[in-house]
This record gives sequence, C-alpha cells and structure tokens, in this order.
Amino acid sequence: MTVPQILYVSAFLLILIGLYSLLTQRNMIRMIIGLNIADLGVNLFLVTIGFVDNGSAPIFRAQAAAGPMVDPVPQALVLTSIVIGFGVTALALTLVMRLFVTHGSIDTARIRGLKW
Amino acid sequence: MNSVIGLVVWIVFYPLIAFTVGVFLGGYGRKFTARVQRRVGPSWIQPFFDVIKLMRKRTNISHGYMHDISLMMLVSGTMLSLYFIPVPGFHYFSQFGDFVVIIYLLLIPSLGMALGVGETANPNGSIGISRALQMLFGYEVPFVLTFIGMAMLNGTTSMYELVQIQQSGGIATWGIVTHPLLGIAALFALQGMMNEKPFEVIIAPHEIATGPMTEMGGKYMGMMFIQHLINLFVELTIYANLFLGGAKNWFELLFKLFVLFTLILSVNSVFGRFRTDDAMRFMWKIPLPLAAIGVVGIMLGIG
Amino acid sequence: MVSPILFIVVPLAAAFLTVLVNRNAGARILALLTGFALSALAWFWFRADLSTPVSVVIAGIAPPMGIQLSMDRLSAALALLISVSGFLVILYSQSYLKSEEAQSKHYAVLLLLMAASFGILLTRDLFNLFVFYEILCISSYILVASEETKASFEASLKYLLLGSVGSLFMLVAIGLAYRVSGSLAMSDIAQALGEADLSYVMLTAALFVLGMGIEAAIFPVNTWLPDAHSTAPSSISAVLSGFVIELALIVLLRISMTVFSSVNLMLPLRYMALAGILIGELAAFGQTELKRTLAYSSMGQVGLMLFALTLGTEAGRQAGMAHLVMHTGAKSILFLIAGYFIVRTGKRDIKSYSGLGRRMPLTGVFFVIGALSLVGVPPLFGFFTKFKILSAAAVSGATGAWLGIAVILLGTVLEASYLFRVVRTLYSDPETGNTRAVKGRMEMDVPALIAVFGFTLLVIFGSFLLPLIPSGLAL
Amino acid sequence: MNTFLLLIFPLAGFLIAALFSAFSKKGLVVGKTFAFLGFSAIVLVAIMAKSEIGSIIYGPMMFGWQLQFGLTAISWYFALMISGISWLTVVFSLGALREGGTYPMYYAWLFAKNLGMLGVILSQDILAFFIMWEFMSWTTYFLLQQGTKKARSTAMGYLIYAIIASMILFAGIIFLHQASGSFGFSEIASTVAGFDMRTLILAAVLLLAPMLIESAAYPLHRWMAPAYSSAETGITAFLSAISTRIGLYGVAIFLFTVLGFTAMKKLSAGHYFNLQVVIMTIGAFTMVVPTFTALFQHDAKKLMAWHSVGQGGYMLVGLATATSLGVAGGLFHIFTYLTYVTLILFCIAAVEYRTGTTNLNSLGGLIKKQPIAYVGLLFGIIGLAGIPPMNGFVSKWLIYRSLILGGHPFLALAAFIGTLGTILSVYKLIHNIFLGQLPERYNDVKEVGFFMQLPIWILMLVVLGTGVFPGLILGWVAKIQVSLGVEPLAVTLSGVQASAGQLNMNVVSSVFGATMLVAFIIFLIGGRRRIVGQYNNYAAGHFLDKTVKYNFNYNFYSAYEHIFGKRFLNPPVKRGEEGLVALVERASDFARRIYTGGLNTYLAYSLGAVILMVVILKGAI
Repeated sequence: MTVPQILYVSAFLLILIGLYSLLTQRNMIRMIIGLNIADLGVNLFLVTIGFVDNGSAPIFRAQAAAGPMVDPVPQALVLTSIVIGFGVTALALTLVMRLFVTHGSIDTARIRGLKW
Repeated sequence: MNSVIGLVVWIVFYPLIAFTVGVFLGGYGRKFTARVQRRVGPSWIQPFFDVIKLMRKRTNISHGYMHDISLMMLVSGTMLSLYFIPVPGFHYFSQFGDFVVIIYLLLIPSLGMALGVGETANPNGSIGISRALQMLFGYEVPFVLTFIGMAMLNGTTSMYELVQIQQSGGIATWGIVTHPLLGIAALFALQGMMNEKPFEVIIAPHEIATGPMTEMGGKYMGMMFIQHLINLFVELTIYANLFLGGAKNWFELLFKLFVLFTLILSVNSVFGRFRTDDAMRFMWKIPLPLAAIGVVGIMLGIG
Repeated sequence: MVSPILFIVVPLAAAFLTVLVNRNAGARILALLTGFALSALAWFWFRADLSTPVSVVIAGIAPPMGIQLSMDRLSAALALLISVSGFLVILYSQSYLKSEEAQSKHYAVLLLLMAASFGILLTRDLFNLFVFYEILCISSYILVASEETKASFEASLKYLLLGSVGSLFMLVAIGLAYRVSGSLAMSDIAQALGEADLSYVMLTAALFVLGMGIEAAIFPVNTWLPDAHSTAPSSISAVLSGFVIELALIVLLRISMTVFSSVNLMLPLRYMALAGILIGELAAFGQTELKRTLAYSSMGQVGLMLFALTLGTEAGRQAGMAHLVMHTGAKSILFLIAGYFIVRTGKRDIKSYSGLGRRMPLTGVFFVIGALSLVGVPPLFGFFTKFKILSAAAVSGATGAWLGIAVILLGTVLEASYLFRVVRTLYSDPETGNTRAVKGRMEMDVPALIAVFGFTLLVIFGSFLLPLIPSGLAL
Repeated sequence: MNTFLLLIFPLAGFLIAALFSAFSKKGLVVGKTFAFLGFSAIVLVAIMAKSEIGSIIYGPMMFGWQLQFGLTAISWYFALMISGISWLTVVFSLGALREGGTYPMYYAWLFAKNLGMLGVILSQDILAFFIMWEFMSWTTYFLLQQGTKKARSTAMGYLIYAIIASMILFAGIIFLHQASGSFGFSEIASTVAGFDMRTLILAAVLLLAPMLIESAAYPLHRWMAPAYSSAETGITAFLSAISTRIGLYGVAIFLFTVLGFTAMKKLSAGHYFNLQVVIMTIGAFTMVVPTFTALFQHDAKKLMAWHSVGQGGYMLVGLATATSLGVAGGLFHIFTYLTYVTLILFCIAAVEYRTGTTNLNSLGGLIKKQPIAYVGLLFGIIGLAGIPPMNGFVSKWLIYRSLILGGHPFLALAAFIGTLGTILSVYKLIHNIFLGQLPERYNDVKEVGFFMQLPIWILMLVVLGTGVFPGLILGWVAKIQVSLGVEPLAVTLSGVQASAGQLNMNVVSSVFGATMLVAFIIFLIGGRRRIVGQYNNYAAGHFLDKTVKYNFNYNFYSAYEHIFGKRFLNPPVKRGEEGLVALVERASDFARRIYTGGLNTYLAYSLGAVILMVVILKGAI
C-alpha cells in the first residue's frame, strides 16, 4: 500500500464519516461539524492528488531545487476550499443561533415548519 | 280535368267521411261495451247527437285566446294528419309527406290540447296533461320502433308505398303476417294510443274530474268530441295500412277497422286502469322488447 | 472593446461601495445605477459580432494556469437576460423593501449574487467556476434569510447544508478530473476525460452533475426550492426563479455536453426532467399558499427546460433557451405581484386575496397575462416556446420524447387549473375585513409597477426575440 | 378584403371596448351604441364576404409556416350564423343590460369571442386553427365567469375541460405535423392516404376528441349545463346557440376535408365497428341521456342548457352518417337549432328581466302579463320539439330518414326518444312559466321593452319562414355538401326532392292553414263565448278561494321519479368525473409529501440521487 493509496483511503473514510453524521445526527451543530469533517476529507483528497514521491515544497528559490517538486495547483485549490469552508461554517453557525432564538430548539426533527 | 274536380271533392268531403266513420265507430263502441255489461246501450249514432247537443250550448266558458286557438289546433291537427294517410281512392297528399311526417302531425293535437288545458289554469287539467304526455312517451316509443322496422325492411318511409307493397303481395305480405312480433307490439301500442282502458289514466273521471276535459264545456267539449271521433278513424287506419295491408275499396277498409276496433274494445271493457308509471313500465317491458326482437330479426335478415 | 471582466468587477465594486455608503437612499441609487450600467454593457456585447468567442486572459497568466473568461453568443444573451431582470428587480425593490430596515446590506449581497452569476457564465476554468458557484450559493443563502422570520431561517439553513453537500460533490469531481487531466481548463479536461476509463468518468460526471444540479433544481435534489422560494422576499424569489436556477442549468448542461460528452448523460437527465415536471405540477396543484405554488411551478418549468435541452437536437436546445427567457419574464411577474399581495393583505394564503383583482386592477391584468403566458396561450410568448419544445421533441425521436409530450401536456392542464384558481379568487367578491385599512384602489407603488410592466413587455412581445436567441451550448 | 375585415373588426372592437370599460364604469349608452355599430359592421362584412369564397389570405409567419385564412362554403355558413346571433344578442342586451354588474367587460369579451370563433372557421391550416381555438376557449372562459359567484366556479369547470381539449389538439397538431410534414389542410389531406393504421387511428382520436369535448358529446358533456345555465342569460343564449357548434364545425372539417372518406372507410374493423358507428353511438347517447336529465330540472336555463347538449347529438349523428340526407340534416339542424334555442332563451331572459327568477317551481300564469314572450316561447318550443310547420321539423325529418334508410334502426329510435323527451320537457317549460295561475307577486309584471322584443320578433319570423320554405337554407347546405365532397341533396324551395320519398313543407303548411280555417269555422258555429279569469275554475265540488293558488308545477313528471329515481341526478359519468378529480388530488398529495421538511431526508435524497445516477449510467452503456 503506497503512501498515496493510504491517503486516498483515509480521505474517502473521512468523507464517509462526515456524510454519515450529516445523515444521522439530529442536532444541527453536530451536522455542521460533520460537514467540516467531510470538507477535511475532500481537502486531504485534493492534496494527495498533487503528491509526488519525495518531492520538495514547490517554492522557486535562486538555485534550482534538487529533486522533483510537488504539484502546487491542488494546494492552491485546497487553500480556497478551506477559506470557503470557513465562510460557510460561520454563516451556518449564525443561522443555527438565530434558529435557536426563534424555534427554541436546534433539533432537525422539531424544526419542520416548512413541509409539503 | 275530372281528376282535379274529383280531387277537390275528395279534399272537401274526406274529413266528413272520416267523421261519419268515426261516429259509427264511436256508436258501435258504446253499443259493444254496453252489451258486454249486459245493458242495451245508446243508439248507434249517439256520438253524432252528443256533438250536435254540445255545439248548440249557449254558455261556452273560455279562459282566454290561447284556450280557443289551442282547441282549433287540436281539431286541425287531426284533420291535417288525416290528409296524409292514404285511403282507397285518395292518396294525393301522401306523396308530399311520408310516415315520419304523420307521426309528427299526430303530436300537434296532443300539444294543442296540452296548451289549451294549461291555459284553463285548472290543477286537475295540468295533472291530466302531465299524465297524457308521460303516456305519450310510453306508447309512442314501441309504435315508432315497429314502424322503423317495417320501413327498413321495405326500404321506404312513405306509407303509400308500404300499402302498395302489401296490396300487390296479397295476405302473405301483410305486416302482421310477415312480422307477427312487430304487429303484436304495434297492437299494444295502439291500445295505448287510443287511450282505451287499461291505458285510460288520462281522463280518469273519479280521480281528477276527467283530467284535461275538466274546464271544457259547450262547443269546446264539442270540438274535443269531433277530434276524438276523427282520431278513432285516423289511428285505426294507420294500423290497418301498416299491418293489415290497407284496402282496395272502402268496404274492405271499414270491415278491417271494425274488426280491429272490436279487438281493442274487448280489451277495453274487461281491464281496469293502470297507474301512469305502471302503464309506462308495461309499455317498455312488453311491446318494446317484442319490437326490438322483431327489428333485430329484420336486421339479421331473418325477416 | 470593453472587456467582459467588467461584468464581474463592476457589481463587486458596487457591492463594497454600498456597504461603505450604508445609507438606504445611497444604496438604492447606487444599486440602480450598477444595474443600468450592467444592462448597457450587456446590450453592447449582445449587439457585438460574437461568431468567434472572445476570450480574455486575466493577470497575463497563460490559460492552463491562469483564469480564462470567454464571451460567446450564448453568454452574451444570458448576460443581457441577467442584467435586465436584475435591474428590474432592483427597481422593484426600491418600493418593496421596508424603508426602516438597513437596505445597504441587502443590495450589497444582491450585487454580489449578480457578480457571481456573470462569473459562472464567463469562466472556462473548472475551479474558477467552483469559486463563483460558491459565492452564488452563499449570497443566495443570505438573501433567503434576509426577511429574518422563523421560516426564512429554517429554509436558509436547509438550503445551506444541501448546497454545501452539493459543492462537496463538485469539489471531489474537480479533484478526480484534475487527477486525470492535470489541468483545470475545461477544454483540456474534456480531452483527457475522453480517454479515461468509462466508470471513472461516470463517477466524476455523476458527482459533478448532481453537485451543481442542486443549485439548478433538478428533480431529486431540488428539495430546498419550495422552502427557499416561498420564504425569501419576493424580489429575491423572482431573482432565484428568474435566472439563478436557469443559469446553473445552462452551465451544467454546457459542461455535461462538452466535458463529460463521452458519458451519455442526456438520458438520465431527461427522465429526471420528466419526473420534475410531473412532481412539480402535481405538488403545486395541492398548495394553498401563493408563493409556495409558484415555487413548485418553477420546479415544473425547470423540468420542462431540462427536458427540451436534453433532447440532444439543435431545435431542442433552441426551444429550451427560448423557454428559459420566457420563464424568467412570466415567473418574475407572478412572484413580484405575489410580493405586493402579501404587502397589501399581510397574508400568504390564496383564499385571503379574494377581490384583490378588482382593488388592484392593473396588477390583476399583469398577473393574468403572466399566468396565460406560463400556460402557453397564443399570441403570448409562452405559446411559441411551448410549441417549439413539443415540435422539437416530436421531431427529435429521442427515447421518451412522446412520453415527455404527454407529461408536458398533463402538466399544462394542472398548471392552468391552479393558476386560474388563483385568478378566480382574485376576481371573486371580497369577504369583508381581510384587506388592510387602505381603501379604494390599492395599486402597487410606481417603481414596482414599472418593473412588472417591463417583464410583461418581455412576455407579450417575446415572440419577436425568438430568432435572436442562440443555442450553441458548445464550449 | 372582406375576410381580412372579418378578423380585424372584432379585434378592433375587443381592444376598444376593453380600453373603454377599463377607464369609465359609466358611459353605458356610449358602450352600447359602439357595440351595436361594431356588430352591425361585422354582420355586413360577413354577408359581403360571400364573394370571396375560395380566396386565401396569409397571416403572420410562424415556425416556418405562413398562417392561411380563407372562406369556404361551410365557413361562410358559420360566419353568417356567428355574426347574426351575436348581433341579435347585442340588440337584446341593449334592453337587458343594466348599469354595473357584468356590464364593463361584457361587450369586450363578446367581441373577443367573435374574433376567436370567426378565426377558427376562417383558418385553413391546423396551426391557425389551433391558435384561434385556444383563443376562443379562453375568451369563452372569461365571458362565462362574468356573472354571479356560481358562474365563476362553473366557468372553472369549463376551463378544465377546455384546457384538456386544447392540449389533446396540441398533441394532435404536433403529431400531424410530424407525420405529414406540413400544417395546411389540403397538404395533410393528400398525405393521409399514406398513413398506416396506427397513425390514422391516433390522428383521428387526437383531432376528433377535442372537438367532441367542445361540442359536449355524451361522456364529456358534464361541463356544459352548469357553465351555460349560471352565465348571464344573454350570454347563455349566445353560447348555447353557436359556441358549442364550432366543435361540430371542427368535426365536419376534420372528418370530411382533413381525414376524408377513404380514411374513414379504412378506419374500421369488421362491418359494425368503424369510426362512423363510434361517433354515431356517442351521438345517440348524447341525444337520449341529456334529454332525460332535462326532464328533472327545476331551472329554466338549466333545462335549456341540457337541451343544448341533447340537440348536439342530432347534429353529430347527422354528420357521422356521411350520407347526403344525414349530412344535410346535421348541417341544417345546426342552423335551425340556433334560431329556436336563441328565441326560447331570449323569452326566458325577458321573463327573468321582469320577474327576476327562472325557477320553474315559483313562476306561472305569465301569459296574461307577457303575451309576446309567450308566443315567442311557443314558436321556439314547437321548433325545438321539431313539429311542423317550424324549421326544427325539417332538419329532424332529414336525420330520421337517413338513419332509417341507412340501416340504423336503434339510432333512429334513440333520436325519436330524444324528440319525445324534448316535447315533454319543453311543455313543462312553457306550462310552468306561462300557463296555470299567476302568483300575486307578479301582478305588476309588464311586457319587455322594444330592444328585447325585436330579436324575439325577428327569430319568430326566421323559425316559421325557414320552416315553411326550408329551401332558403337547404340550398346553401347543398353547396356545402359539394365542397365537403358529399353527394348533395336534391332541394327545392319548399323542401326535399329525395329519391326515396319527398317532403314538401309548403303543402304541409298550407294544408295546416286550411284545416285551422275549418276548425275556426267550426268554432264560430258554436255559441258566443264568455271569457272568465284564471281563478274561475271547476274543482269538482271542492271549494276554491282566491287566496290559495293551485299551480301543478312541482315534480311535473312524477311517473319518471318512480321509474328512474335518482339515476339521472347522479349519473355514472358524474361519478367518474369525481373519481378522476379525487385521483388527481391523491396524486398531488403524494407529490407534496415527498418534500417532508426533514433535513436528514433531503440529504439522503441527494446521496441517493448520486448513487442512482452512477447505477443508471453503468446500466446505460
């Protein structure tokens, strides 16, 4: 099992855990945590795509680096993805807070005013 | 030339002839039912005297113009249908209108009477009319079906041609012989058409004071009598033309009419009176299926 | 040659400016000006000869690495549609939004949303598309929650969580695509995915299509739509129903036809579309609230567009695009008027609008015209688009085409019945006491009236626009 | 030029009237004069358009096809009827329409309805036909829903049926366009021969079903009686006279010109089961069932509305026989029916105008107060019942002969049962309104004004005139038969010269006149007559005083109550209709409940969708 395969499997597992908690948890904050876990998994998956065996950090320095460099593009993607994840989680938490104020609970089973 | 004069003579005297035959039929009818009830019965031409008596009455109560006009409609309707029925010696008009026309012309008197009685604003009259119209619906349906069957078989709706076909073929081609089912069904319907017991609920004297005739007095009653007598002749001749092969001369026609009328009178004098819905159920349970079977037989070619 | 980048820069700058100005009057005027400027810009590009797509490279970096925006005839047409309806909605919200609230934040996010929509439309870079898609989603979460009522928070949170899961799928799909092609430009990915083994491409395609499908309200994943559209302020529901979901649909189809062309996505999408029509119209038939009915009706109409676009023929795409433009006009009319019905009566269910048609005559007439066009009554625009869709389906001979025609016609019957149930209550005799103290004519305020009149013009004379609507969904 | 004007005038009228009514609620007189002038212009143009039969004018280009409008013999026949009846309705409304109420958009929608109908009969290709058809059904909806609150709910019922009809026609047009490659009637007719059986059946069903819905054929007739009877009376007359007959125009056009004889013959499996027999059986049911339902009605307008459904059956059967007698009967029946049903409904409107009600149980004895309305109704019901000398008799006579000689005995019987049922129900109509004793509350009722009487006089003249001289109209009907490709009828001014028996209405009417004269003479022989009031009745000993009124109105035909009971008040078709609506409601409830509101279920949907998509894609390769 090479390093990238272990990382892929663990990324996939993280995503599964995140989705599992999203599907089963009734407490909204736990669902948001699950969402973050899934985000983590995706980011891990994105980073491992750029993995190059014993590659060095992709920074241009005066003298050329010794071995091959790790692919910088996925890392750029992960950066933006983390920022977006942060923004969404912040918004979600404020919404949960306002929901608690208006509904008096953050249990998805009880917050079902809008149906049919 | 003489055919035109002959025609004019026929046009003028034909209703009178029909009226006199009607009087004899009416008188014979009274005589026959009296004999059945073991009494002597009035004279042979009693209806003629009744008409004369009624027409000479001084007080004639009228309920407005419509009452008068509808009485005229009543009498003229029957006379109108008279002209379109071919009889020995006179069938000039039957070329202008066939049997469908005659069926509709027969409806004019009923409508006329209904309007007139409605105008008299007498509840008994209205009840009588509603029964009359419902009865009309009852007996007219099987009667028309029998006619449709005959017309389909012979491929023509003109009564004169039907009579010619039966005349040329002799007894073997009479309607009643070739299609007994249709003939019998038509007989039931005829019983209803002539308002003879058991289909006499329209003028049931005890329940609704003779129904439509409640408000009719004097010449109004007289005109209704005239219409009734001519109607006897009209309906019997229709049946004779359709099913008894019409007639070459008047004696044969009169003989057939009297035989037919006796048959109807015999039924009339022994039966009680149906209620309106029972009468309708009877009409739609017995003659209608009979006629339908007859027509299906014709369609399938059994004939 | 005004560069297409302005489409993104102008609204972004205006958004931040409105937040800085932070005065209601200032924010309103600034938003209105930006809307007008964008429409002028879009009109310029719409008139420009775009037979060959004009592409712009940002910050000088070559395409595989840098971000590439390209403007072709389809993007120009959609840009015009977005900017015009955006401008009209801003005009509508001049009088619709309650004056005491802080409006600058609302306009800022609205402009952000418009910037993101232009961004999605123009970008040719997969990850750039993802970023703009995220901005679009976040701004619509905020706008849905902007009425700050109990229901709007619930709807917004549900929408947020569903949207995030969707973007998660998209991100995974982008990762998988990048892993195979080594580049983020759509053309390279398309070429690379061509050779990749089929089940791999299928997984990527499924993840991407359903990731973006959530925003495009495709049948199984559009569960957020009824709640979001019915609780959002009507100007926002008009924007959402008007062009946001359609835009996502067009971009989704453009990608699935180019990037994932090796996988036959058309068939499953077509059957999802038909299911969308049936479920949407049936659900709308049973509703009692006006805005929720219109939301479900949008679901049905999106299904109709998707069905047309996935027929696989040129005529089908043309019809789909035409119906998109019609739906923007007609659905915006209905939503904007619904907004004012709520403002005037303070109630949301249809029964309490009885007699409003007589008290608001002009609005009533606009509502009827909008409804007639949605149902497809000649000589309005809706008839032409529905006719084109059905004849395209008949000629295309695609599998399920005739089933589609039957479903569409059944859908129209349902649509006519529930829309005209509303019209009937509008013109019935008013029960006393359910309208606010305002007596006599309670017409909409002037800016709102002009905005709705703008959309009505589009609906009435839309049939003349038919030849101008392009359908080239190529990259 | 005139055909073009025939479309432009109603359009201009509609726009002007709509704008006019939008801005000024008052201005009743101005609105009325404008409407009167507008409709008179339309009638004139319709008459003058005769010279342009056969010419084609081109409308706007749509979907690569130039819309064609043009006059043919049958469309000129319909154009005359449409414009004539709308003119009479407007003249009647000059008297009947009062301030406020339905006034504002009354004329606007009447113009729009004219435009729709004229457009349908003028269109020469199925695209124009469909556009104008949709326009017509929508304007009918708006025209219907003007009156009372009940009118709005029944108009909704009509709308659902009309929309279903339009959608089926839409599918039909798409299918035909794809199958035959073009929209024009003639082009399609030429390619129809090449259709295989499946396409032919589909084309026939898709084209004829909407026409049957619009002309209220038996199973699809539920919408007509409630919708027409709750509309404002002037509109009821206009609609029941001509609006549903446009469906029959469609049947005639699609049966004879588009599909043509060969296709009709091909569409048959065995001798007894073919397209004609199917349509005729539908027609037979349409004749019998509505007429029985009419017997049980207690409202005059509803009774007449049910008769409109019933009489539609005669026209349908006439057209479906495709013999020269039958088609002539069907076409002429459209004209005759139009004249006497409008006459009857105008008289009922006159009664309603004065007494305010059309409930048959509460009226009576109005003959003393409204004699002209009575005579008008009398002419009308004699026509409707089809009794000579009125024109109704001639068209029914034609239909009967074609059925009897065509070998359809039971159809002829059904037709006759329809006629008898009509006679009974029309007598109930005239008896309950005009005959019997006059209730106190109607003592001060007066005759209606000039404008309302004029149409009644005109129609009386037409009903009697075309009855005694049917050749006036039958002459043009024969020309129509030639254009439809049916063997024309030998027609003389006085009647029909058909081979298997002749009908001469002059002779029948003149003999009728003569016998009336004789009866009058007999009447004069009797003594003078004494006229008494309505309350001077003989009651077989029972004491009658003035305060108590004896009107035998309620439950007039009680025998049917025993025989049929409730079978006609809650018939199978009504239960079927309610079942269908319940089904749609259950389906919509099911669709609604998919959106449960639970966040977790929504997320499960998304995940499930991805998995499903992958499985489908894997399966589809």
